[in-house]
Amino acid sequence: MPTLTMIGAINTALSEEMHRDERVVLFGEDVGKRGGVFLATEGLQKTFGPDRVFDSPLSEAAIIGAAVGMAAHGLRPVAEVQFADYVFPGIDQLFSQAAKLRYRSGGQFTAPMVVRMPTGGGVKGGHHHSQSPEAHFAHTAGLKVVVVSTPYDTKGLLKSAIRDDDPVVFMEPKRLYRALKEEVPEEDYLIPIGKAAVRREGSDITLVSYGGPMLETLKAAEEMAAAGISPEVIDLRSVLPWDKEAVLSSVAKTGRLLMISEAPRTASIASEVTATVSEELFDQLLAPATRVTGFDIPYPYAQDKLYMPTVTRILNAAKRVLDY
Amino acid sequence: MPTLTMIGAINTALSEEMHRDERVVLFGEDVGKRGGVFLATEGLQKTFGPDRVFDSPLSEAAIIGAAVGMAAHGLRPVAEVQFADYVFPGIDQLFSQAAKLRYRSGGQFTAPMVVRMPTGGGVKGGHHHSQSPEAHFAHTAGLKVVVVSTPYDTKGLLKSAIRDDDPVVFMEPKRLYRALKEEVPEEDYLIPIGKAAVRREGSDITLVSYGGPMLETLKAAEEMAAAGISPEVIDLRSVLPWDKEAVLSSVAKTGRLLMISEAPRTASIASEVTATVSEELFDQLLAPATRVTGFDIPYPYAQDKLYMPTVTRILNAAKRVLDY
Amino acid sequence: MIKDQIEFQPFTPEPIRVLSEEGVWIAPFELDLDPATLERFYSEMVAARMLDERFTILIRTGKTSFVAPHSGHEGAQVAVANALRKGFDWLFPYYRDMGLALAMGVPLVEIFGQMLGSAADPAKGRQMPSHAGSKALHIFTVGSAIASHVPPATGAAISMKLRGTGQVAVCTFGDGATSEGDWHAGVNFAAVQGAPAVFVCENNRYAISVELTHQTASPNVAEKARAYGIPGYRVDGMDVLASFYVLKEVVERSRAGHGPALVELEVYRYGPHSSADDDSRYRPKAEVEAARKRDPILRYRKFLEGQGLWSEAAEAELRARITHQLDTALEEAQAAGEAPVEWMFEDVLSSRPWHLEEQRRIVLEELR
Amino acid sequence: MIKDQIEFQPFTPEPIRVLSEEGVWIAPFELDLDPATLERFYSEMVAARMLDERFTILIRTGKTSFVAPHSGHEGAQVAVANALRKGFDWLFPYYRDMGLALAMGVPLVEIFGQMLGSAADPAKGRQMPSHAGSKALHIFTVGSAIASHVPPATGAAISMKLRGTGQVAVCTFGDGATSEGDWHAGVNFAAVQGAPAVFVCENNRYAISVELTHQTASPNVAEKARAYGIPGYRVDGMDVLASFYVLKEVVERSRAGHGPALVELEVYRYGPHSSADDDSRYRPKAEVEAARKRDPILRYRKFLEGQGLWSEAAEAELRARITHQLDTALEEAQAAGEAPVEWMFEDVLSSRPWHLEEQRRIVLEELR
Ligand SMILES: Cc1ncc(C[n+]2csc(CCOP(=O)(O)OP(=O)(O)O)c2C)c(N)n1
Ligand SMILES: Cc1ncc(C[n+]2csc(CCOP(=O)(O)OP(=O)(O)O)c2C)c(N)n1
Ligand SMILES: [Mg+2]
Ligand SMILES: [Mg+2]
Repeated sequence: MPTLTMIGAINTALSEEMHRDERVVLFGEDVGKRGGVFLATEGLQKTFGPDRVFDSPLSEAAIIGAAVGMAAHGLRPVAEVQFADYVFPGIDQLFSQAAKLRYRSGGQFTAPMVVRMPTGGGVKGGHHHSQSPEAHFAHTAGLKVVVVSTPYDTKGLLKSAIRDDDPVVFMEPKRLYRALKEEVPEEDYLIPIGKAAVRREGSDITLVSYGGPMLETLKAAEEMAAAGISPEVIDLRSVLPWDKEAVLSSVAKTGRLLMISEAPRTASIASEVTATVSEELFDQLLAPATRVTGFDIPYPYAQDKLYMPTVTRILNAAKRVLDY
Repeated sequence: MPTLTMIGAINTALSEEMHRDERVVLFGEDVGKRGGVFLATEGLQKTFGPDRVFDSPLSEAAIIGAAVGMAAHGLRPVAEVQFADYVFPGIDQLFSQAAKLRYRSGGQFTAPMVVRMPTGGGVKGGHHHSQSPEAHFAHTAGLKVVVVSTPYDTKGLLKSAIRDDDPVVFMEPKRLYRALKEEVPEEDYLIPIGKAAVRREGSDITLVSYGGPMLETLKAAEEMAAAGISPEVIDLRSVLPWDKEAVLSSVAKTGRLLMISEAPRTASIASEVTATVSEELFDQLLAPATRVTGFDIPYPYAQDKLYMPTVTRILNAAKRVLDY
Repeated sequence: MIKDQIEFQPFTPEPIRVLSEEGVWIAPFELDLDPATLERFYSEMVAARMLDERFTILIRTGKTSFVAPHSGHEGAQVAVANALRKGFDWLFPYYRDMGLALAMGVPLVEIFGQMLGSAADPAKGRQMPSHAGSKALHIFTVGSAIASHVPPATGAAISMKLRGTGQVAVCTFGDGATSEGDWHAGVNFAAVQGAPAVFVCENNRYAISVELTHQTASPNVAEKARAYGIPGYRVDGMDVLASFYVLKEVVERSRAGHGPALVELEVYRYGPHSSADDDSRYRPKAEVEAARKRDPILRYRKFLEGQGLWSEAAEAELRARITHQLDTALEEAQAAGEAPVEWMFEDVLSSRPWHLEEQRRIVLEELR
Repeated sequence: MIKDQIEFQPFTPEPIRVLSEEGVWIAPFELDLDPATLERFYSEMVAARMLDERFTILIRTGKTSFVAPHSGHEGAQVAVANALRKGFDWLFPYYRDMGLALAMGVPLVEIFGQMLGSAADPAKGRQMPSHAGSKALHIFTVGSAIASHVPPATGAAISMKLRGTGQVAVCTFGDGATSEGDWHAGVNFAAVQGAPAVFVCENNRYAISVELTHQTASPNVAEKARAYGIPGYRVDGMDVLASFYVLKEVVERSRAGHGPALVELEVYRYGPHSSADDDSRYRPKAEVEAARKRDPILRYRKFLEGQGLWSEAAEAELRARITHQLDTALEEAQAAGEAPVEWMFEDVLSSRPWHLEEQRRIVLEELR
């Protein structure tokens, strides 16, 4: 079984899906000759030709909006937004067109498309190469939102996204692109959108996270385990729909929830998860459902690492939850 | 004391601020000759001339972005986005420019500007004349976000917003524009951004809301009172920063929180408030902090009234909280 | 159909016309349309006008909540519908295109269903009135956000090119739309791709109250095509034949692989911007009256009469027929009843995840 | 300064030049710049080049994380800095403008402070390297989002007009930027307002790897001005004097009330798009070598030598001086140390609300 990075898994998934289905096309800024600034589409223009893998002009509105039209017309476009931070010039296309097309047409027109985007911090990218805008997408009806954290999942989820009949925002934590390698089966497999993964079983506290901070969350869990605590770790993988059942059943067991995300805190996915758990497991919670999040500040260059939930910060918060 | 509608209060506040401060200018689609599609700026071009009150081309990016430049250069622009739903084509200007200018320049440049926008449902506006996008703004560091609900507050808060040194998104629930009249003093007064108002004192349950649904919330409170329950009603007025102190001290007293908002549920202001209260008042809550919200669907035309929290829905939820 | 001798020139200083304001043929080529076609154009324009008038009644009687009147745009809209291959090419219209929707063949009952948000609306009452759409007819359902349909039109055109379907994507919009960033982004991408997209501006010189001179400093809309390296045509949009001929040529050139074009159809909107607007706030009555003198229907009727193709009797018969169609369709749309509440939580996504199921139950509980 | 006889024409088929590629004066008017000015242009270009080279060393030695090389753009950037009134007019630059920032007078220690994210950065280490800014010098702090500074430049220009300050807003950007909706929206609004804004494209024919032909089907960038009813000038941006003359004329015309203009400066970027880029993936080495033959510095040096204004000795002295300045400033910026953590929660808003105070305490607790 080949060992792949997340970037490798993306490239493989795209390639396999393009072989499988003629309707799959890739485009975006620099995805063609250059193979994308992170090389996610490397070699694909050579393999599939410039009709199916091509560069767009520098406009996210053009990219996302054209994907809507292609999808409505019958293609299965996979559009790349070069950084999640740059979705905003094109976000009206995502919100007013992609997300609402099925509903507004009474189900006549649909937009089965994927918008891929590198997300999150940790690469010294400053304000505009570090943001985690998933809450904006999850707050907007009509989209599905995936944030991956492992190469294996990436392949299975990207394939699901491409075959999905809805517009899927597919977020790839860029600091994980080459941070870990994993065995990824060569065969075709799918991971369902909307299902979380239990990354570690435990009984004392539930740590829920997704995307980039899965790294620190798992490290923190190890440290906790070393200290005799038994944490359960859940990777949401999809944030819309998010797997409420998985989270509730874990927290029902542990009685404690620490939610970790690197996105800004206010009105975030972390808020949603802790609000829901607090509401639905009111009697089972042994301690307040607590959040460790990114901050409500523009992403700072100099404190690149400090912005994201550090292992220390997770441990500090977990201690408060456990000691409550 | 004159009796004004919310539209009247806006017009008055704009006019007074323009008299007070030469730097205040108004612009946006149709704000000039037409006086805005809701007549918020009616007569102001006549009074202050087309240099200070003018129409922009049909581009929200131009409107918001130009406001940033005007503000950085020393004016105090009040830009109008014709409907909150149409902020999205210009949201990158709000997020990448207005919100981050102070931070990215180390405090050298600032963007003291107001972006006014009619918000919310209830006017048979369908997908694109009904949305309540405040969560997007609150999730984005560098903005202040106000949602008004009474003519009196509107005047005081709009003046505060214009004098504020930060970019303020000023949201006006359009269904309240002419729904209520109230005495509004002629003198200059300010209502601080970030401070909630207790609309009704009570001891059994805290109802927190803001904007449009304040109407239904107050009606529901009356019905509850008639049924012998004593609800406390808080109007947040600002959703970023929101008045945590006011909410916590009320819920500490009543032990029960029902949060009402017409915005979509997932990752919303309502999520934020209940998540925070659940976390911080874990031991004082007598029942789950509960939300009544808009739905995670595109705003439907045919079910215009049903989308928003109805009095019945608020009462149903309150009953569950009280009976818990 | 495409004239051998004549090719329309882009970027003409004056709008292209084939009929004088008195309805006299003034083109430097021969009329080559058969009487049936010529008469159809007329019927479609009259139907569009009468539909608009009926809408006004719906508003006055409180039966609908919103209308964006298209009177004055009928020549342009009928030309668009006839220049493309109906049901084969794709149309990306905007909210002022109900006359166009009708000319495209959208059944009147669907049109009224949409206007009333009734159960007869194939789009399930989801949107404000004046938002047409039909998958069967390849009419991309209108959304309210100005110019946001332009990049999707480009995307469809790219798909058409890629797959060699021989289709063309025709996208209509107002003059105000040209200021939006999405308009620019969409047209530019189509041009770079050489995709079969035809962008059609129904330039009525107002965006609600904002006059064209406050919208752009460009002398006209067609000129904007230069920014994208594509041809731009300036046409008298109240001359249905000129609009048709230019559009037909442009659509077929685009189909043949010549890439996108921008066509500006100069029209005038007789009514207010919408039923929520009071146009007397920003334009003089006299201006409206003057525009009515160039009325596309009157002018074209004079032409038809000159050709011996139209009569008072034909007019009366036509109007009676349309009135009857409008009556029947409206009745049917009303009889369909309100859009059912169950539709509220359908079609958000391809299936209903738990959170929507929960939210649906809240509403159902409340209604019980 | 502004030549009486000659007015540059917009929309020329060929780029405007005053120096041949061999550095010979070929303009149809007389050179009217004094030797000190001519020499300053040269020094500024060399300083810009040497700054860029120093940046490359910072990258190689791991002292900074990112650079957007500007070598090849020096003629254009020095021309911009000299065409406006420094510290009076406002400049809205982009990330490839560190040479321009230097020519504008941003102190080298601030530049290095920004490049290192050190405490010497007046912007407090908040952004990636290559993002200049200075309130004192009226340089609007660069943000990374392409073209997002264009509408703000328009806003500043509207403010200037409204208040009659006599200033001009000059906004620079790349060729790729012209495809963004915000670019369109910003230029259009400025044109409608007749505001004193000058839009300057540093057209290096690439947006990272995307060639101009995939960016736009327009034959050149200047042509896009037509869409807005403003003049567009196509200039050899590797000819510092042509760039300066055209810009100077355009800036002063704009100041005098003639509204915006678009100036396209044709340049070439010798380096990769950024330190994170490998340009061999998308363009042949030979193309880069060919462009270097048109080098703005070499060409201009030949011209200065021809005028008897430059020598080997002057060159050696200049380079030694700049090297010394670079060394000292870099040392100072490094000595300032890291940007302190306390800066993290400053300047988000004008004061710190409770939620930021809470979040700040989380970080401080963690660091204790
Ligand atoms: C993005 C966006 N902004 C604002 C509006 C509000 N609005 C609706 S129609 C209109 C004017 C459109 O004018 P034009 O494009 O000329 O079309 P016309 O109505 O004249 O046919 C405006 C500003 C909108 N629908 N979408
Ligand atoms: C809105 C946005 N989208 C994408 C990017 C990523 N990006 C950074 S530079 C660049 C290319 C810019 O090319 P151009 O405008 O020609 O300027 P140049 O770098 O060639 O000077 C891209 C796509 C960005 N910074 N902002
Ligand atoms: Mg119009
Ligand atoms: Mg470039």
